[in-house]
Amino acid sequence: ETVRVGVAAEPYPPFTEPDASGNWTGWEIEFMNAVCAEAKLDCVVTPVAWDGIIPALTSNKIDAIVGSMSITEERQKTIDFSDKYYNTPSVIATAKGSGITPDDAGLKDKIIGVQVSTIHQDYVTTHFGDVAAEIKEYQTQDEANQDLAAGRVDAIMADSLALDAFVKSDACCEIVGAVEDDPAILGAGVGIGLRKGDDELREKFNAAIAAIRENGTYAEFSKAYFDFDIYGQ
Amino acid sequence: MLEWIAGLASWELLALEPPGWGGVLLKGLAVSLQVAVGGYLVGFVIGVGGATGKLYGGPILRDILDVYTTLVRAVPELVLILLLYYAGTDALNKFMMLIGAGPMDISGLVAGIFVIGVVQGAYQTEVLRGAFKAVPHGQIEAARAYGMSSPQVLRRITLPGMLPHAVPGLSNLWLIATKDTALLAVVGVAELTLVTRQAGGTTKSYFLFFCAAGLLYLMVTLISNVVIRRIERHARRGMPAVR
Amino acid sequence: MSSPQPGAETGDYQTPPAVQVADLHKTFGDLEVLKGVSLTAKTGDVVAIIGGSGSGKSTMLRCINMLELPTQGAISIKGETIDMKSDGRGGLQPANAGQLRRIRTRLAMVFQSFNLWQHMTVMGNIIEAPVQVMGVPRDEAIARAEKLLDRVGLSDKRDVYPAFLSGGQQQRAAIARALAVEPEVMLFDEPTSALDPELVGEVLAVIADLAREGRTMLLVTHEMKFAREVANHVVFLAGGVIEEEGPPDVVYSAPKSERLQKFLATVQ
Amino acid sequence: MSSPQPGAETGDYQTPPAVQVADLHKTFGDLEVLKGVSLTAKTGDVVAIIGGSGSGKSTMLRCINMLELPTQGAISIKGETIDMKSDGRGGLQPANAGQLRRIRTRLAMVFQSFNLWQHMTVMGNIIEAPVQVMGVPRDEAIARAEKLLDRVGLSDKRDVYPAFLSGGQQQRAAIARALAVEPEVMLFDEPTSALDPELVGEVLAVIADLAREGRTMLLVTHEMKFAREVANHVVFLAGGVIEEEGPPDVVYSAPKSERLQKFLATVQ
Amino acid sequence: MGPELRSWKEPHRLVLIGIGIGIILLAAVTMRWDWLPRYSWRLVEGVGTTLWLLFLTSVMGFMLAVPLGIAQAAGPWWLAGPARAFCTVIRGTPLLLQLWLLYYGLGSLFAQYPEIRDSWAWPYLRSAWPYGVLALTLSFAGYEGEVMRGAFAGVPKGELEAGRAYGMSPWTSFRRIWLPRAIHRALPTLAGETVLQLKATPLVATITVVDVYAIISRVRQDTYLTYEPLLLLALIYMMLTGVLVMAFRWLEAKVPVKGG
Ligand SMILES: Nc1ncnc2c1ncn2[C@@H]1O[C@H](COP(=O)(O)OP(=O)(O)OP(=O)(O)O)[C@@H](O)[C@H]1O
Ligand SMILES: Nc1ncnc2c1ncn2[C@@H]1O[C@H](COP(=O)(O)OP(=O)(O)OP(=O)(O)O)[C@@H](O)[C@H]1O
Ligand SMILES: [Mg+2]
Ligand SMILES: [Mg+2]
Repeated sequence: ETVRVGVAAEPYPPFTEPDASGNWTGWEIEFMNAVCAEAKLDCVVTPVAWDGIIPALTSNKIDAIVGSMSITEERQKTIDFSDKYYNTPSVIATAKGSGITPDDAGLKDKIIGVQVSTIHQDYVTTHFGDVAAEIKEYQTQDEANQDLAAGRVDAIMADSLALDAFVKSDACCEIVGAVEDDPAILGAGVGIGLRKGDDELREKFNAAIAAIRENGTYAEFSKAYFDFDIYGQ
Repeated sequence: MLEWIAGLASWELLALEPPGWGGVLLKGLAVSLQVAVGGYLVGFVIGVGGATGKLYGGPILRDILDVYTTLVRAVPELVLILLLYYAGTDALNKFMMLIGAGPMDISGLVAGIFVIGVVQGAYQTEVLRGAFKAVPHGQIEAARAYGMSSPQVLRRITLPGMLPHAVPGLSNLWLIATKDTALLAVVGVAELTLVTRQAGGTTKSYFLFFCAAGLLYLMVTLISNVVIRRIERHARRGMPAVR
Repeated sequence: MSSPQPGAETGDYQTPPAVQVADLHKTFGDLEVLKGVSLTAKTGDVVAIIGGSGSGKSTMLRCINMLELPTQGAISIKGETIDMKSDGRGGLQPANAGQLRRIRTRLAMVFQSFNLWQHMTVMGNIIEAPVQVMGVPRDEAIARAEKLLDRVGLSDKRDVYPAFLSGGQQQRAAIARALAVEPEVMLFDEPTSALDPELVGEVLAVIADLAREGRTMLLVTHEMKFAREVANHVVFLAGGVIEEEGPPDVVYSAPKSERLQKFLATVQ
Repeated sequence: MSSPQPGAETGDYQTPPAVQVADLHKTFGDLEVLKGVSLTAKTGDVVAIIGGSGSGKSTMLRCINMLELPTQGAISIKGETIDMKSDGRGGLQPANAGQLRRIRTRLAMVFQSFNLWQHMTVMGNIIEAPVQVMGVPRDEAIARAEKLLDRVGLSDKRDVYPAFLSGGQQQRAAIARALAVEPEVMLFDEPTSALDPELVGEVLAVIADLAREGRTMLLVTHEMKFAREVANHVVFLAGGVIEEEGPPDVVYSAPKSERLQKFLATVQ
Repeated sequence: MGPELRSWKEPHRLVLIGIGIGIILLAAVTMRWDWLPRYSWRLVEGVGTTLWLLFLTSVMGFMLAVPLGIAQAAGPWWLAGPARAFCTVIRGTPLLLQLWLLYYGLGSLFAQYPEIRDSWAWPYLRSAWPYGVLALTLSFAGYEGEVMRGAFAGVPKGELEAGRAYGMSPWTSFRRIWLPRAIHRALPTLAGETVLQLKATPLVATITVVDVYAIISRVRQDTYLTYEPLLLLALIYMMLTGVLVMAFRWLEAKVPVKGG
């Protein structure tokens, strides 16, 4: 049985990225391979632009999405999700030595940058919307990072992984810490997106995710990418 | 932060063979051009028909064409392509199933050419309508008086007569067509803009790849311009220059 | 100089008239330009249409080949009536595009404003209709066009675009274009307005020739002398109707209507 | 009907000539259209320019207000010579745009092809130059334009766009447009080509009036009778030069050059 | 054919209107719209931003396009050349790239200099709006300059000569004859270009300007709904376009054209 797995055609390192000869690599690709092997499914990677990935799923052009999709209640009205397969904390980064703390007092009258339509945007709007001077929305995380470096925003909030890579590559900035958790917004982690009602496939994936956590495969391929357990609590 | 611009120096990323991305960009350009040419031609056929229909057709045809040009020009192309490709093929397949035939798989490329054609058709209809109106009415009357049929009048008098007025608008649309192909990324067609973003995102050398893609687009434009100028010089042959 | 009056001798009263206009009405918006015009031209007739500016001369000529759609009335060419049907808004429209096209190839028109095709050279203008509409081979059309250009004295301008011609040269090119289709009926709208007397004489000779060949001609003109010399029938249009008509000698020397008397008085 | 010959009586020999053209040459590519034309028109003169089609009449008129740049020669209006300098390619060009503009406001031209502004109504066409160039208040310009429209018989067409006018109506609108600027010198390129005899008579009367007011007129025409009646000086253009000139009586009744004799023969 | 506007009450129009209403009703009943109230105010704000951006950039762009067009149609080579080069580069490269070069390229260069960072202009230079307006204006000017070039060159020579013959200064003849005639000829194309400009505005979302498109993307990401937000977006743009097209129609009809 062939399962067409959609990934976002735009690179999202270190999770999914193509090389010049068209091969897809990254942590999520390895995760997918492991899960499919475990569930005895024949998976093929099908890149689809992020904008068209949901219609591609609902109109049967692909069968599953492995694309760092956070599981939220709102989204569950439209598509189904497997169990979570990773979950990372959200942190705030600022220019080095800014003295900003990741709370209401620290972010008062500051300009905060976030990537549009992420759980981080929701969080910032809900928790800092009243105190911040302005919340700027970026299409990609990369652009938000650049504007932090250029001094056009005072702080950015994002996934710890994304910001970790950024502060390591650019000396301008530092991570000042994680924000207070809010499960209602920050969600229950990232899951595989599935067509509503495709329960058989979801069961298979859930079982496989549990199995690779169990038998150590998950830890094995993650080692090359992260020096901590990305699965979270 | 200026690693953006600094990235410009990594020329080796543009090599034609992997791990260089040059070959990928060129292949993307070829796909873009294929879609652009196909879509533009489809659009031209629709445009000529639409413009004549709007000018000389009956009231019902004119209204339907008005709805078409207004709708298609109004709705963002991204929405159109999502609707036509996903919802359209979905509906088509349900219909095929209903009549007992197997599902049909429409390739993204064909769908892309179709969608770009439909969009271009609407714009070209308007450009051509304006140009048709600029042809002195007497010229068309003379042709009718000599017994030319409507297609003949169109082919021999109106089209060449309106060409000088249509060329600027049509050339704009051609250039837009070359860049509108970027939308096909949504249905998974690996055209120039998508591969550029992939290359930039993977290597982090956004600036380098966007400049490279910009240059490729610019080259297409420059070559097109040579052709367009030639067409225009030919089209304006009977008109004294204004100064 | 005086020309023969061809229609009078050669008219064949058995064959149907070359052009027959019956009760023609034409309205532009609120303006009723033609209020019931009837006219018959036999084969070989040369009919001159005279009348004041804005009296509807051009409109009438343009109605005959349906460039202007009549509000009411009927038009027959060589006995064949152009099929028309109501357009639902109180006017008429052609009912049979093929028939209209066929009839139009037997008519040729010289326009008041020439209407040369600007994107073609003089030669291109002349051979266009023969080659594209009547299927004359290109070489033959060119050979014939060269003779016509010679006849109107434009040989040296054959490869020039209309925008670079003098007014008279444009008019002569337009006449050559009309002659090239060898029409049975010719409609001339002020064919000599931009011509000097020398050329008016030439055109007159050409028209007389054509009449002798049995072609029928309707010409709008405001040169009374020209009308008198070339026509065998004169029609005076005023107030949307034919106020008076008849052989030129009669019309000119003994005008009955007061209007025509006034009109002619300014000329003598 | 006969008009006065105004220039002859009112010409003042002390004041500079209204229009003076000296040794005018004009070449289009290889075609030398004018080969040295000189002409003087005194204030109040009415000069008729006659000649065959393509002989360069329009070109000469267009050179006088610099719409066509002469290859060589000098032009003065009311004693003021238009400054020209070499364009470096064997031709001339105006040296002083302000001067040229000022001179042009004292000239008015009626074009052979009318050249009405298609995006303005008849009224708009007429008041355009007075309001925009000469700063006449709009109301006043409209009032004056209404009188002019009356004079040319176009009052009912004041709010119509040129495309919907008959040929003669367009020509009359063009004449009204020229009159509206109250020019000292008027250049008419075949002002009666699209007019019927009745209106030709009207225009003739208008021109005679204008001459009596002391305006100078140059008119290209191919209506010999018209030229004879209205002009006090006739110029015959042929082969790129003035072949013959003089008072109409002399020129018409005793033409000296063979060419003119032939040209006139076709008219009588 | 006159420019008369026919009534919407003609039978075939009623049928068309009926079909339209039917489609809307069908969509309203069978699809999910529960998210709409939560976003409605933001959508209104987004439409406002889009419209203001469109108005500002097309008016300024057109004002640039006129000199660009005339320079190419009739200017001396040292004006025509740069004008042509400008139009070529603008039309030849994707707008997105131009936008990014201005905002991320030029904009971050400014940030390098403390003098600029401390000046009064920094609050403006650090926001995205001016860059978006600039890029869209230049883009419109580039495309429209090309259209105006053709329109200027197409005005009948005789009518310009008539202007000159009546002593009009180049400026008067330009303002009264050449420009209005050219605009009139260019109107149908201009209408199309303005609609294109409307649809180009969403690109500013990539540099943090929040227009209606950005709001809709937000809805899509929040809910993972495919068609509903897009259909609403289509409807919004359709209404905006309808207004634009009608405005241009009205302008066009002001000067009747024979046989049009
Ligand atoms: N722009 C041009 N380019 C090339 N040749 C031209 C141009 N304008 C006029 N000519 C030529 O110059 C000659 C004189 O033209 P012009 O218009 O002055 O004649 P005209 O005496 O006014 O004739 P008509 O009585 O027919 O109007 C003609 O042979 C014409 O073809
Ligand atoms: N398309 C049109 N729309 C409205 N009115 C028109 C149209 N064409 C002509 N007319 C009007 O109809 C009347 C007759 O025009 P027509 O051209 O037949 O006159 P004409 O007898 O040929 O005059 P002329 O000798 O001046 O050419 C005129 O008053 C004119 O303004
Ligand atoms: Mg007429
Ligand atoms: Mg002339």
